[in-house]
Amino acid sequence: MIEVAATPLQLSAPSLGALLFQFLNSFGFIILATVGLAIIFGMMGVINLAHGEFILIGVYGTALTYHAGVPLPLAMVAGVVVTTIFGVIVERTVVRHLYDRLLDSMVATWGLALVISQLLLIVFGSSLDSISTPMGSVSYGPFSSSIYRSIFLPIVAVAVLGGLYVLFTRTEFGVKARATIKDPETARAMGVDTDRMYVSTFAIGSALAGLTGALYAPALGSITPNRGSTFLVEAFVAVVVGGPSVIIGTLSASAVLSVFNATGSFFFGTFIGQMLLLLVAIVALRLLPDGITGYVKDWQQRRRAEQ
Amino acid sequence: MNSDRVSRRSVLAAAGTGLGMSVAGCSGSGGGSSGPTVGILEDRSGNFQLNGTSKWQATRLAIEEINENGGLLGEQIEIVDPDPQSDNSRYQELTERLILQDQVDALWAGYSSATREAIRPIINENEQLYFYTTQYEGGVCDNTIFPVGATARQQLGIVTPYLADEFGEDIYIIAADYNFGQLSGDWVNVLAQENGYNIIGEEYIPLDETDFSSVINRIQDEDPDFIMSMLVGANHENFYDQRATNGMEDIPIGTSTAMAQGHEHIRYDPPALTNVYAGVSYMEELGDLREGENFVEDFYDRWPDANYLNQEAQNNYFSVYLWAEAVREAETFDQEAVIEVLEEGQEVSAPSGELTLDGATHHMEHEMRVAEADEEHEISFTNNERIGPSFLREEVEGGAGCDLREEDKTTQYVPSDVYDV
Amino acid sequence: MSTQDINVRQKPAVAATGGNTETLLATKALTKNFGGLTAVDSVDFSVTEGEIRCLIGPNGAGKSTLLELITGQLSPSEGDIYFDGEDLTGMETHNRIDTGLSVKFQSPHVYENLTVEENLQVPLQRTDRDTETVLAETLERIDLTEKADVRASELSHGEKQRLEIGMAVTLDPTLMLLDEPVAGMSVDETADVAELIRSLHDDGMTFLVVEHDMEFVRRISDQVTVLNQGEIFRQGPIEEIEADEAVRRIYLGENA
Amino acid sequence: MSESVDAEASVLDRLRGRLEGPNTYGNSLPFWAVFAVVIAGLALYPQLVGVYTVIQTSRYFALAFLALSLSFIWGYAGILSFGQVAFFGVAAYTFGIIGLNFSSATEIMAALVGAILVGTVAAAIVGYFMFYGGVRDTYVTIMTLVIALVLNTFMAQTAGSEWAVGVAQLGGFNGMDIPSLTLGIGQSGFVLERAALYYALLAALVVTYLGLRVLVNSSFGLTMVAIREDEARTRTFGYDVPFVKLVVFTIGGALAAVGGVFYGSWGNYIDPTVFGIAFAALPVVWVSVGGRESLVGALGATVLIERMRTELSSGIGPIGSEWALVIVGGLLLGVILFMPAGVVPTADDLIARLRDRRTERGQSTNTPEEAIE
Repeated sequence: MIEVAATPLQLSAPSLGALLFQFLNSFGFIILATVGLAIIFGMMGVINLAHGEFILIGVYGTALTYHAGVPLPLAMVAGVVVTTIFGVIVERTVVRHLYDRLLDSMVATWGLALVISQLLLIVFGSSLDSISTPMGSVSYGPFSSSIYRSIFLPIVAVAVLGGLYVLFTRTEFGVKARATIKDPETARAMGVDTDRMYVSTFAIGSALAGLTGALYAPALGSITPNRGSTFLVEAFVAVVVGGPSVIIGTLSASAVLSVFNATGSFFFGTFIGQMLLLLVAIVALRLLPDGITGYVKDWQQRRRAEQ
Repeated sequence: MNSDRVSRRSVLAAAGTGLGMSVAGCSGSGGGSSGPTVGILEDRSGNFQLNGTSKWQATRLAIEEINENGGLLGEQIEIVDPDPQSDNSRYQELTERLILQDQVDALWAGYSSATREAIRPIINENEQLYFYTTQYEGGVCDNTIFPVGATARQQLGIVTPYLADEFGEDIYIIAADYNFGQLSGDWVNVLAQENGYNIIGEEYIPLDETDFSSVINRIQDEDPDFIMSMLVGANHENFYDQRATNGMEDIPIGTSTAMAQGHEHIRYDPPALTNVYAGVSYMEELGDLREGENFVEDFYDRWPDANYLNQEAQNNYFSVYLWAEAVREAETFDQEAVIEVLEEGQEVSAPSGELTLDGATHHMEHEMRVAEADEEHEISFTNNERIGPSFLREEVEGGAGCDLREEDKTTQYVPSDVYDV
Repeated sequence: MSTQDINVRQKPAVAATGGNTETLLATKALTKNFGGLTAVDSVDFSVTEGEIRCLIGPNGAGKSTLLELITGQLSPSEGDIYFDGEDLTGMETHNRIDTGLSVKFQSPHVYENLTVEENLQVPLQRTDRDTETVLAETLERIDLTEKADVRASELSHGEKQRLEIGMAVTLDPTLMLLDEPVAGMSVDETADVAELIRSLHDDGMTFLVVEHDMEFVRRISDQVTVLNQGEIFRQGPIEEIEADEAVRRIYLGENA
Repeated sequence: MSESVDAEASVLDRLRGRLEGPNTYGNSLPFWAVFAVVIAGLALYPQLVGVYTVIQTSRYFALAFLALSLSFIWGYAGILSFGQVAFFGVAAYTFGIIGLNFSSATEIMAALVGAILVGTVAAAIVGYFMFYGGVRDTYVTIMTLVIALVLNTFMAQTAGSEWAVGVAQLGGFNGMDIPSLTLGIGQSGFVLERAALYYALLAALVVTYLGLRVLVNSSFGLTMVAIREDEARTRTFGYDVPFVKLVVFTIGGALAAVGGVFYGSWGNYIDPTVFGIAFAALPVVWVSVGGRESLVGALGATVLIERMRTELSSGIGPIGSEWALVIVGGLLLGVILFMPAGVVPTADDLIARLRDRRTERGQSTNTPEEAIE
């Protein structure tokens, strides 16, 4: 039933604080869920429908190591490493045949997703024990919010985007990678090992998926082989709403979507929050067919021309 | 114009269709096996595998035990048990197969209510004897269906008053936003009306939601005496972890879904489930109340890799014995005859206690109890009470009740048929 | 086989002889701004029925923009476009084509996975011309009869260019817009295209050709318009333009 | 060109002329001969096998409409919709709503028409929204998927009694009852069940398949292909591209809607999982494997893959049922990697190359009849 939450929260300083923390929570989640997918889509023209399962590999890597007695931060590193290695293997065997075959890449990676999630079930069973969320909570008025989810993860998310920005604009690797993506022929002529660039970019995308998995391993609740879908829809929607530019796109789409998601959930309940997220995506696609960054690029070009 | 290309395309397509034919043609083997056969459709992959797998294991265990002890009416029972993969459309197909091709004498199938509803038209059309064993929202009154799990009324009826007596009468309801959750919420409302509790908040959450921060803030704002949680599935479990993160363990939670099915108290570190009170008919921790039997040990002997022996699995287990007993009494596997015997009302000795099948409603009188998880997630049971299917027996149809011995029915009643909710 | 239904569209009397000049295409104060950059600046430009008008100018002069304004891929910031007496401004591209325009872009845009014949059929089936006759005639004209059943992806660059001109021709346009039809072609291929254009022109087709290759322009053209920095710089017969010092200077400035 | 005197033959020729062309596989007499044999075989099939197999095959047939729908819009016009299931599901729900409220045979037939109409109009609205709004390529794919997901989330929570249209409860996550298709007038009708439903589906599929062949080999079909190959160029030949895409998408929606009605009445049930991502992916799987530019491939792949999935769910030989999803996923990966165009076009190409080699060696007279072996 579409039912407004029994008693909407009264607007007050503490409840606005709660809204802010909910927004941050959602913001961090969408960025982290999206960024790996966005790199692979934005830079390589491959839509990885197994993205959720890549994240899940990060979750499993982290959880299995943690349950074997390794401290959580180290276990997270293990999760990232495992996913990165897996990503490289997938790139070499599957994805390299699919560059710029966008639709084919969707179908093939969908198949891959089925395989991964079922293999996780066969090998590791129905579920792994969960990991408690660290860091506790911050209280204000009658409310409290998880420090890990609402403060730590959003900070990490923004830091990841910042790091990517530096990597792709300020380092030699970044320049080469972007040159490769833009025009592989020319890049090769200029002596760039484009093959290596593709592997590296895909590895970075996978590592980011692994990082997301590692970070959410203790915030996901149950760890079962079908949890990959938890991440996929939000990531998908955010990538498309964001448009082709990876960093700005992810950032802006995450901000827009989480504003609607958080305020919807806050005032009307989680159902409305979810519906708003999807409906905003549809409207955004209709109004900005090339995503937010497509629109921004147009606008920038006009501005630049004026100057 | 381009005859070469045209003709080679045709060749291939012709060959392709021919192949399709021949493959389709080899499937003709209809007809069931001669001996008694039971069908088990329980999820071992997909969304519901966590709960479905132990249901499947327990059903197999019971039938294998019967076979080891000489079978039924002198015959060994055959098992047909494909994996429906938590997919309702696959369930429909496999149900057709089990009924029409394998001609099963009894069917155990499905975890979710949606699955039950998906195959119900097929069950009804073929008048198939069908045991639905999940704890559920209640109200199904159907000729050939035996919903032997505890109903929402039975589960919530044991746990809600207990918590209200212990902690106070202000209740916040959170439930999954679908049939089971919404009807369970209605039942808490019914109990509140009957006993004068206050529902101070009520929220229904989509099944794929994993983020509960807004829910938690709203609960904090209302500050209830206890929460009634009918959250469902792996996504929703995250609520318990987030509750612990936010230091809300001191607000008790009553539930009909947590612990007894998905064994969250084992899969989560304390204190996620601390102070959670589940209204249950059975949990692994209860062991075996029968004399000289050890269900839990037998179960793990047979399935060493099993995760947990849950409430549903026990339902599958005892209902196999219930059916076997009825077959012996009817001296035939004929479904109509077996149903007739079952409708006389049966006693069954289950690990969870001495239970009675109510012949009129096809539901069980269960031994219900409250299972409480402490700071270390240790389970203790209190407030044992025998509760029958009173809603169907005494309340629906203006008090006349549902009596399947008297009339044919394929329906489901909901609380709003009787109560103003 | 009947030939009577070829070329059913009624055309105004062809005026190739010069005396009677009827304006076919005209732009009035046509302007296109990209932000602050004015790519086309208040251009009054016209193409007369029956002529081959060449549009030349250095890179960035606004030639392609002008063409895209005419076909409707861009919409003008100001000004109007008239064709055959109709106001095209604000009309969708596909509606403009229906008024008798046809266009061939700079880089070949043939349907790579279709055969030559199918490529020609795509535009042709929109007209009510007799398919078989026009197909045969066009294939002959672009010299691809032998390759009618070959996939376009297997054609050489020159063949693709010819095919694309052929595709534009099947629409039987009143005015044909060609954007650098011989870019990247060998000398022989260029000569073939020039001949193709001349023969179509002899049959009464009007052309607007954007071109860099002055040699090619000399082969085909009656009239040349020089565009520079979004404005019309010079206009006149080819000899006059070639002799013009100022034109040379802007070209040299560009190419030096 | 041979002069055909026989009037009957010329009618057949004309018919074949309409059915054949570069946009379909299977353009020769041997193909039609095999086609006729297959249809005859399928017509006899229910007499040879058990009722379960008939019912099961009916289900595959209903799903095949979904495959035809996607093959048509994706394979021929390049529009990859991940949300064809939306129109499939909407039609099934509509059929249930109308059918439950009015139960005479005539009214159920009206429900059939109404449901297909609603599914078609839904596709037209979505199509208009997208194609006239400049939504393209992947964005179309994502948008259609999101639309299906919105319906999924929305329908799942319609369990309450307030979500009813007349006597028809939408039923939320637990789904909704759907009446069986009935042919007839007034109260007396012939219920399409089991073999009857099978024959109805078979007839509908054959008619649809042949109709689509005529369509894709017509000038409209060439327009679709032109848009698939190069949208911008096609616009400059005077084609109203958004309009053509809208028409194509609407036809695709109608086909999906037909499948939805059959599917709903097949199981007498529909639930929101038809809008879920797992079901939404299935048509993409069938069509990619069969070959998206091949209607016959899409049909064959649907039946074979679904059949395989069913068989695998009980395990095949030593392969346990737990490997079912691994095998399906692996198959998909393999096809995309090794046969990007799909099975039918790839195999067609292979046969062509073999034939070419034979021709070069001069050992073949190169008649189609020979090559059919």
